[in-house]
Amino acid sequence: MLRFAVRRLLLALAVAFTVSAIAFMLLRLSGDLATTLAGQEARAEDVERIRQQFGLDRPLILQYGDWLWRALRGDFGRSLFYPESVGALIRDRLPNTALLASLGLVIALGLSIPLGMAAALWRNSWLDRLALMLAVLGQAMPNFWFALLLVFLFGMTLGWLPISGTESFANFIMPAMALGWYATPVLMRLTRAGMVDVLAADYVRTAHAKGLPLRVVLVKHALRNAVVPVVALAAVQFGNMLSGSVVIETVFALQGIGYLAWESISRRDFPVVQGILLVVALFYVVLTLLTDLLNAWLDPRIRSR
Amino acid sequence: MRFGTLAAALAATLLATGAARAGPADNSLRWASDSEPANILPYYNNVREGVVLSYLAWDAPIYRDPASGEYRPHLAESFKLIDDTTIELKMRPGVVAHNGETIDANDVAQTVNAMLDPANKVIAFNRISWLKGAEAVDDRTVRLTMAKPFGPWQEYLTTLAILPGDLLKSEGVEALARAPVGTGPYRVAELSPGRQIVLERFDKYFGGAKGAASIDKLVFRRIPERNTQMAELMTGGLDWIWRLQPDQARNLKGRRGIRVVSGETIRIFYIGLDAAGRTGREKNPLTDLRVRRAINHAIDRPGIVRNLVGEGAQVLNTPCHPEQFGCTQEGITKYDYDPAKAKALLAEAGYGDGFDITITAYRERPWVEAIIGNLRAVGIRARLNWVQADTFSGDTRAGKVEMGFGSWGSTSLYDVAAITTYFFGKTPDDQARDDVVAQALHAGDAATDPAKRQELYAPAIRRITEQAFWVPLWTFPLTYAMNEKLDFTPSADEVPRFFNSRWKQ
Amino acid sequence: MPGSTPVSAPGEELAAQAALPAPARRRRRPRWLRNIGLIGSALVLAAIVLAALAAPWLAPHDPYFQSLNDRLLPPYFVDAERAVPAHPLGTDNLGRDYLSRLLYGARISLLIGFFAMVVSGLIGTLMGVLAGYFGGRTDTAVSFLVTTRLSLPIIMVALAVVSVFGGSLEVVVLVLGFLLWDRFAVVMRSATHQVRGREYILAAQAIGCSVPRILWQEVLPNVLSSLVVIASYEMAQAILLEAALSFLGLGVQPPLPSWGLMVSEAKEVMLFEPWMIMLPGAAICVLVLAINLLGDGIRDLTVPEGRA
Amino acid sequence: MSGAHKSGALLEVSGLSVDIPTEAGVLHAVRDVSLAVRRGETLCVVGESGCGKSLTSLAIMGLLPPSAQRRAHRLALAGEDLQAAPARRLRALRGDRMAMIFQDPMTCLNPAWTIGNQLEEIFTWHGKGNRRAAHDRAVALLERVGMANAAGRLSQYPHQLSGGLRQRVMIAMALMCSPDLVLADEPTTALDATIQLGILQLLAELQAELHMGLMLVTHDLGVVARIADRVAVMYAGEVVEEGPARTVFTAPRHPYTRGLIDCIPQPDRMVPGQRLGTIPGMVPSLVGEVQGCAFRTRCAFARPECAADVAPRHGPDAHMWRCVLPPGMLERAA
Repeated sequence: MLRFAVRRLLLALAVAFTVSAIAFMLLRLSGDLATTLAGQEARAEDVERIRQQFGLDRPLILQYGDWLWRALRGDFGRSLFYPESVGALIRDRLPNTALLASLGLVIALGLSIPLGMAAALWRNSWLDRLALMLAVLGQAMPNFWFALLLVFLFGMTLGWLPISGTESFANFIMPAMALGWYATPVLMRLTRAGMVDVLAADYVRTAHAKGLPLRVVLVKHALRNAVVPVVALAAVQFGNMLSGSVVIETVFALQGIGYLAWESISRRDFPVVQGILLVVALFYVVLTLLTDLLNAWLDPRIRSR
Repeated sequence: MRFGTLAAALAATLLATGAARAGPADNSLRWASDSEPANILPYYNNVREGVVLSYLAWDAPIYRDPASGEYRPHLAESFKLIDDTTIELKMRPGVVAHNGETIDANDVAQTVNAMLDPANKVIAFNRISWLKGAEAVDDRTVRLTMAKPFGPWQEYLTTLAILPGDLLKSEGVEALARAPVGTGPYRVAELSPGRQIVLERFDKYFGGAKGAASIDKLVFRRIPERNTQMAELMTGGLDWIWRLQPDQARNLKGRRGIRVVSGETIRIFYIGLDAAGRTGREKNPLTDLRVRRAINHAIDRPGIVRNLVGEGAQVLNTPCHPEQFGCTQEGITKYDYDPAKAKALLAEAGYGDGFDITITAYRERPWVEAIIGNLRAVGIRARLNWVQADTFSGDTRAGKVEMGFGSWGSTSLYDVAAITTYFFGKTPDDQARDDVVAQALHAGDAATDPAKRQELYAPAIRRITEQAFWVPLWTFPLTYAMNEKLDFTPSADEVPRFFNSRWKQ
Repeated sequence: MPGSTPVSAPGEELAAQAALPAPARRRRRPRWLRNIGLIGSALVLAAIVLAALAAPWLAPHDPYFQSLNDRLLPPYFVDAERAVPAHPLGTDNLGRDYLSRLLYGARISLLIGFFAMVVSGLIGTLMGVLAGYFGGRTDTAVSFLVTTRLSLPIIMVALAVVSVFGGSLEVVVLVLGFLLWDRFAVVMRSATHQVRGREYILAAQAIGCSVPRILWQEVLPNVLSSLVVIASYEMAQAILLEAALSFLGLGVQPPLPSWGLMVSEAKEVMLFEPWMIMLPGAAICVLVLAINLLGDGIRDLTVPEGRA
Repeated sequence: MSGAHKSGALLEVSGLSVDIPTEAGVLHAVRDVSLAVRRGETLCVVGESGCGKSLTSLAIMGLLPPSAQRRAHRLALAGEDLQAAPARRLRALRGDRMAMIFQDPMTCLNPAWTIGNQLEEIFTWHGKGNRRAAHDRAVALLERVGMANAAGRLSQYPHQLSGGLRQRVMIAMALMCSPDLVLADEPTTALDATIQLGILQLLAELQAELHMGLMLVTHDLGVVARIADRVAVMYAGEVVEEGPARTVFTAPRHPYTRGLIDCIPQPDRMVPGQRLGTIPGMVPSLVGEVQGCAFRTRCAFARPECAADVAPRHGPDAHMWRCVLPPGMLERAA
């Protein structure tokens, strides 16, 4: 088990550095950092001076090497725009996004598992159709649209929740709903598909024959076997929420890592981008590890291999 | 009946939220914008919000009155040129910074020299790069040395924000950026990028040309999504937003408690043309004067201004804003919207069947689409190449852009030197590369006598329009929406002056 | 649980019963014809495809023709008084006919959604099945690729790609295809992993079936239901992501309309002119719903009767 | 259908029908089946695949698929009407008073839970005792069904056990609550021939030992001959003959039963594991209305009156058959 975990962590590092190299190249390919730093209305000669000051005129490989060398020693550098170290910036914003994504995942699972189960139980009933409609609505509706509808309803019409900001827990409710809503459809449909298969399984009939209460049959015997792919996907969704909450953070003006990443990418603040990517990569690997452990717990057949 | 009750309850909630958070009650102002300065120090950001904050928390030696356009002494009591490249400032006595430090001639010299030091990696270089150095003669007198004779020195002096020199020396730039100290009418009370920046009125403010502020507290929030901003404004969570699109302004106008104001700015929109043939395209239509004129005639500027750009905008005919110093409107060539004439000119130039061309742009996509529609109508098949702002600048400088749809705010400087020379002075951004124009502009920049400068600039402006090197499009109005109780006057330099705003009783 | 219906397998006997040779069985329409969801969704999908193909004949106007004086006209169902007969669904912010743009937009959205889904499905399924089946090094290699892909923000990749290759339909499809395969891979991996240890796979291996054959015949049918779910989801994702990319300049080139782009364009006025976002939004919803139902229907067909 | 032996029967089934709507029409999978099992008695239900015998047992347990419709004149366990019982009561009865052993032990155990967990939950959920007691009972039963290291087995997962062991677990699971009635649906079909006998012997022993009612669904006539007290022969959803095992074997009154027995050389000394022989012809479709004797298309003795519905006939010894043939017609021609 320990070897497994260590291997995973090594994988994480491999991913992190591959990603950092790719990211460095991509960022440089997609625009000119010196021009961005100098600003839209800077003179060409000022841009060149900034290029020299920041060492951006040196060969790319040297620039990357510099960064890598320092990163290997634990120094991820300073933002080119913020007067902060990359670490401080991430520490400042990650908790907000983590809270947002966790809440979003809780909402998504809280919606998708019961709905998916119900849809599987009463297959082809109005409930199943309704769930499908909701799912389709959820996946076909751009998330900023849904987010703004929430703003309109809870923020403006009802006035129950603050519209934007990061000040209180209440600020996180609407963004989490929007994020969760977005992740719900695929999880729900996967739960339904899994439940449909599992409900037809012999061991579920056995459970019925044992006279167990319905909820025990459904949860303990059916759901547990149906959620294995759901868990795997939920982990990915969680990861996506963490790095992909840009739109939600934009709409709700939430101070999170998603917006920071987007902002840093669009102005090529590469030390920050690299730092975030590293965190995200580590996060994915840990998440995959946890998923595998959870799935091994859920399905002992995986364990014995 | 039940719906009535419900609606009443909703309205009550709405009002309650509004009342609880609105500004007049505690004499505070909550404003938001879609971007924010990552680094609040004036020399370390190049976003408009950074300029706004620099006016609130810092001061420059002189101040340009937005109403009259006059340069008034501010941190300096007087300012004058003692030779072609030397400015002498006499500093106002008794000015204290937010930390209590006295600000005098030494701070000016320290600021200038520190910002010129490459080790400090200044970003907003144009604030400082026209200077070569500074030297304090005594506590109240400082001499600034310019890199070369520079006509618009007074204009540039208004952006030379003075930082507390001792603090700068002891703490360094980065620490100062995290705990900013200035001399301005407001001091930074909370700095939390991505969340909010809270400014509080500085009670020991010296006044100067800016005068004393009325509002106690300014809360700035970065809200990237315009719809969210409007929602906050409508529910009283915000008191002031800007950069509204015409359709948004039109719809907000009728709302109770909200005032919508449009203000002219010196920002302009233009299409740069590859008149010098730098793209290296064979049989380049843009090198033909008739084609350039045809393009000028083809674009329905009045129609787009009326329908898309919005109130306060006007059609532009010069490669500079009419309000800018040296931007003559006399003797220039104007091109009215005349598709038939455009077609005739194209036919004359041998493009009766039109031609294909790329138009590079990075902002205001609907406007570009409208222009593309206009061009199609006369047979010019323009393909949009949508890029990031930095790519736009980079590609233009590298001579890779055929038609470039751009915008220019002249860094709020009311001088042709901040725009026309930039685009036509044989700089990398110069797509026309016309010797006559470039020589006239550089001569105008170097002259220090205003009348002489006017005289030198005029032929250049006329020639640019006559040769149709550019397609000047329109000026850019800024539209603001605010709590109707706020007394706020927009200024054309895109810098809202909250220190002059107050709450109406 | 109301009704407390015991849900259980009918068992083999039932299948046997149903499969009895039936000389007396009345002739009925084939099974697929009686699945309403399947027929309905196929019809809707066909209608959308047809509308896309026939757009030049169906559209009342040139979708590119602008008329700034007629901009933002409301559709009939929003404001019958201001609406004009020439533009039954109103006009956009440049005065272009909304109905015509919707019809032409169907082309782009269908192309992008379908091909991006196919590309990502092929990549993801292959990777997932390989990883789940072989485990070990293959699994590690695939999880390396998945994690790398997931860690790279889509926007960053898109920005770089557009800078290098410029934007076009093919580029959009490929970018989306190469970006959206992760869910396929992850789900296929765990599904294959689960299936792999089952007796029939071991049996198939034991009797010497070739590996690809085992995978094709035994694994794929078992994960088909998951696959269909993901595929329909990814198709919607691709259509919506195209909108985001369009705004970055990576999408289809204007004035070519796509539904995703129309949704994004309508954002600026969505608080005031909600119909502008609702029309393309509803179009996407209908398309995705049809794809989902079709997926369900096809899945039901492939599973023995009485089971699915 | 003489009511004599049915009084005091543990399981009473009378007039049971199961209809399944299919796309081709309603499938009459089980038609007018009447059975009874007394305490301490073994009833074997025999018939070809698809004759409705498994569905009959599922119908008794109330485990039919939702689409299937069950009707019966009477369906009672120890006098309690199962048709009238609410779902909650049925769940209380299932696993506790009546238990079922399924055909395929490979798929009938939940792969996600340990053997112990699955054994114990039935005990605890039916309120038979705490987990400790459940554990002890599970160990005792696993030992009783012949598993070595029973206590150790409890923490194992199904996939770690062989098929034979899993079926022993299934048997133990069925017995956890000491049910009155055990329904075993072809419990050995999925197993190796070599261990089938052991499992069946075990079942028979346990039945005798615990004095339960056992309804064993099988197509293995060897089994029937060995352990059955009574036999019910099913054909095309119908019980065509039912009676004490010896009577049915020695004096069958239905040509189908005769055919089955004829496929075996020596009914009295039948080899266990022997499969039913084949009878030429095909089973008719049960979709739509079924009229007359379903076997007549394959019956060597078919007569015109077979096309009409055949009423059950009763002989002494609680022997029932559905055939119009007079006695003696089916005597072996040997």
